[in-house]
Amino acid sequence: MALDRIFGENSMVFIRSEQLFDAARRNSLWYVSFGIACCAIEGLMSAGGPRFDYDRFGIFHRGSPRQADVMIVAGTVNKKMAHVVRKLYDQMPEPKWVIAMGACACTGGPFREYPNVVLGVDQVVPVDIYVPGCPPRPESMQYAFMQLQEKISRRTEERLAAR
Amino acid sequence: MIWGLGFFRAMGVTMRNMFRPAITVQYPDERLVIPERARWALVHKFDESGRPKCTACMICERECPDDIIHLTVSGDAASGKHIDEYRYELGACMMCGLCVAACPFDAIEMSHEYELATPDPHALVRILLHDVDAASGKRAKADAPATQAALAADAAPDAARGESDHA
Amino acid sequence: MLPAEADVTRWLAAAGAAADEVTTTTLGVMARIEAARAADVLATLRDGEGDFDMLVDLFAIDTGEGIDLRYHLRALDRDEDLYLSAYVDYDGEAPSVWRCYPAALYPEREAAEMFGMMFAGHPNPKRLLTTDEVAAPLLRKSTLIRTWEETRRD
Amino acid sequence: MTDDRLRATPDEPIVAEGRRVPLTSPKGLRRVPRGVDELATEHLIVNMGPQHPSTHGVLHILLELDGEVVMAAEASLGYLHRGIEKLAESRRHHQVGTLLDRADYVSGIHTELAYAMAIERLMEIEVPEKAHWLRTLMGEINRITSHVLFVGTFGMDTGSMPTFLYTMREREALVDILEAVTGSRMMFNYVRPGGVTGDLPAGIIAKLETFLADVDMYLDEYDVLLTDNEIFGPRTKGVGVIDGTTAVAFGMTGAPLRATGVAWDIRKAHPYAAYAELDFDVPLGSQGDCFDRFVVKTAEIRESLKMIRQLIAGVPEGPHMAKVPKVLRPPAGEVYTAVESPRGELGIHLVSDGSDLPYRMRLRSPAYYNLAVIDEALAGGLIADAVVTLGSLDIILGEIDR
Repeated sequence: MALDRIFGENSMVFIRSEQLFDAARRNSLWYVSFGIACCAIEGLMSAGGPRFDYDRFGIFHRGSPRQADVMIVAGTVNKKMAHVVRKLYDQMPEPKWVIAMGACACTGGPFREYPNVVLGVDQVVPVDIYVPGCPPRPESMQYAFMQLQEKISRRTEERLAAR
Repeated sequence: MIWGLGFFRAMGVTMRNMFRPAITVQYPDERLVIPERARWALVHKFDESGRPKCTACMICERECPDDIIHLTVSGDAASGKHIDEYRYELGACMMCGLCVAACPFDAIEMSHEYELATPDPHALVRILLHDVDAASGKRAKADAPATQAALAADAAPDAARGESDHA
Repeated sequence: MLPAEADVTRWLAAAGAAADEVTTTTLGVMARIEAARAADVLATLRDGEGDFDMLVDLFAIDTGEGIDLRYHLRALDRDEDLYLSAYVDYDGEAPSVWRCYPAALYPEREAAEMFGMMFAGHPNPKRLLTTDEVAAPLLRKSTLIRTWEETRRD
Repeated sequence: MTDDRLRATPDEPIVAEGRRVPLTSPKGLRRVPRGVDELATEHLIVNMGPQHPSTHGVLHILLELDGEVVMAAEASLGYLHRGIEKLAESRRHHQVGTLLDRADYVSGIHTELAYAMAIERLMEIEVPEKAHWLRTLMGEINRITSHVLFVGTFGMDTGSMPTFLYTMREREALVDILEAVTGSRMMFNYVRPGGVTGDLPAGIIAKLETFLADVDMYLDEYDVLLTDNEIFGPRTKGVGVIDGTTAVAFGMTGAPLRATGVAWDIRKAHPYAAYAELDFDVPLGSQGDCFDRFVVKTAEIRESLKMIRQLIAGVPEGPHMAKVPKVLRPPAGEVYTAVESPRGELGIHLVSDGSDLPYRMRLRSPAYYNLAVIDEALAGGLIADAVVTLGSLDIILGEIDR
């Protein structure tokens, strides 16, 4: 950030701008619509539909990972899919977050005994929020986004406290 | 039909929907009523004295299709079982309800707790019971009068002392 | 609906598949054919008197000694189902039937990959469902699934 | 610079600005145009998916394009392969349903039903009438949830976002009913060998009746938005035509087959559950194009509503579960049972060796066979039509990859 060069490391302006950016990030989390399996119906379609309505939170879906901040991994990741997940994650601009939705993305879920299935998407990409459930309710996903917002603001506070 | 009329008919549909009540649930402020049968995270049932009703019969562990329930039990059926740990892998549970249906002692149930999101991967494994004595299906019934008698016996000296204090 | 066993024997004889056993079980009418001649037999059943115009399903069963290929045929007009069974050795070979039943294109690739066998004459004999990272034929009984210890996360 | 390049012929090396372009370019790739008269185009391989909003999951299609025209297409499956058939071999019979729910995840009741019927036929279990009735009712409700999801997503494929939002409203109303009855919004685990897990809770019929009172009006609105729309019609009519012979040869079932005019519906051909007592029609198409497939599906929604109204009128009394042993051990043998899922003929081929685990469970998934035709159907069309054709087949990757 260039402002710290002008105003010094611990200036008011520097702190405030970072908080401002995080507030902006927190309130417009755009997710890449990347539905893999069953959870996509609940977490992306129902939750994005009129009844649960992600847009109330400033959460909106993008078709392209290059315009997204959050990746919802909604479904079982197997060995063939793992490369794709990683590739999509690498394309997303920083800062980026990953929500592992459902039992399959958290741990492999009901299919974890099958040798072709990856034991949780956190073996492929770093995961910020885990959402158990098979599939989680749309509200659970909105709760997950609230948790993510909390995590983002907590990170700012921690960074500020460490300074 | 005149070409272009479809546009106006479709706008009519939009207009009609403008006057229908909104179905959006304003989630954190208002919540849907979860139906009675809804199945979310597994929890234990406790009796009046706060002891778990689980008898460590291991039927739920055997019944689970995904092997997510694991009990570590010490002691044997004769002297009474002791549950060291009731390990429940929430992160892998698919909430099918087969364990609850199979439980012969009505000791577990699927709760309505659906806000399960967590940033902590360790929270995906829950230790539901830790270092408690297992209830015994037979003993619970047989013990009931004895326990009452013991409670009465416990109460009696207090009462006696109370009287003596007063006196 | 079940076709008459005598009819099935006659249709198979027309295909030149001699001494095939035709049985009726809870499944329906099942005939055992020689795997090497599967393509000819199915072509005759489709174009000849049998008129089985639809391949409902093609899959394999690991019997412990070899692979049991199953062809599930249906004559849509008469509503008759016929099951054919053909034995193939592990790592063996069966002819592809995609020329008479293009429905077999995917299931043959799947069976080849999942059971470790070959379909001769398949136009696109690639893996269908997995990548090369998964070496073992997954649906064979000898391929084991993970145990709880392997799936455990701490 | 351009003059040099345009005059270049394959025989003479092209030297542009002192840099020699090697003659041995990769096969199929030409580096420079060879003159305006024969402006060369090359075939382009485009990857569609596995992350693509209109592949309805994680399907990966390789399209060979000549300009905008699709020359060849090849589907690449397996991005959701999670071994349902293999894992079923280590699950006891009453546990297999949990896996099958996740195979066809928008219509789980049908998959569960097919498996329960297989066990019942092997073990010769007599299912009570009430259970048949409940299975049919829940199956039809589930069919509508699946079909309205198709209408919504197909609307999105053809460029109409509002339909999706309106269909989700109807879907939510029905999902609420399914949740109240079965306990879950999508993964029901409701139909078991011998019957169903629970009777209707109080107040559900009334809820269903309020839904039925309004739904016809909503369906008419979908017709205004899509079926009679002047953009939707040309976008789908004559696109992705699959004739009856091709459809049968590729083993297609369900709405894509009926759109070609072949009347094949398991509910009519081999009535299961309570379908024998119900009065319903099987809608048929004639052209076999995307529009027919769409119209057949929307007509099926109306037929399902008709069935639900009949079912509500005749509630039988009695138990909802037959007496079945706790551990199901069907005798050794094989059985094939099929149900008409929203996507077509969904069959379970069960091989039992007499133990409490299935020896081999084969899921004959309708979308798997319906999808195979895209290599034929996409070739020769435009790339924009590829999305529409794929959407009209209504695939669910969960049951294709299993």
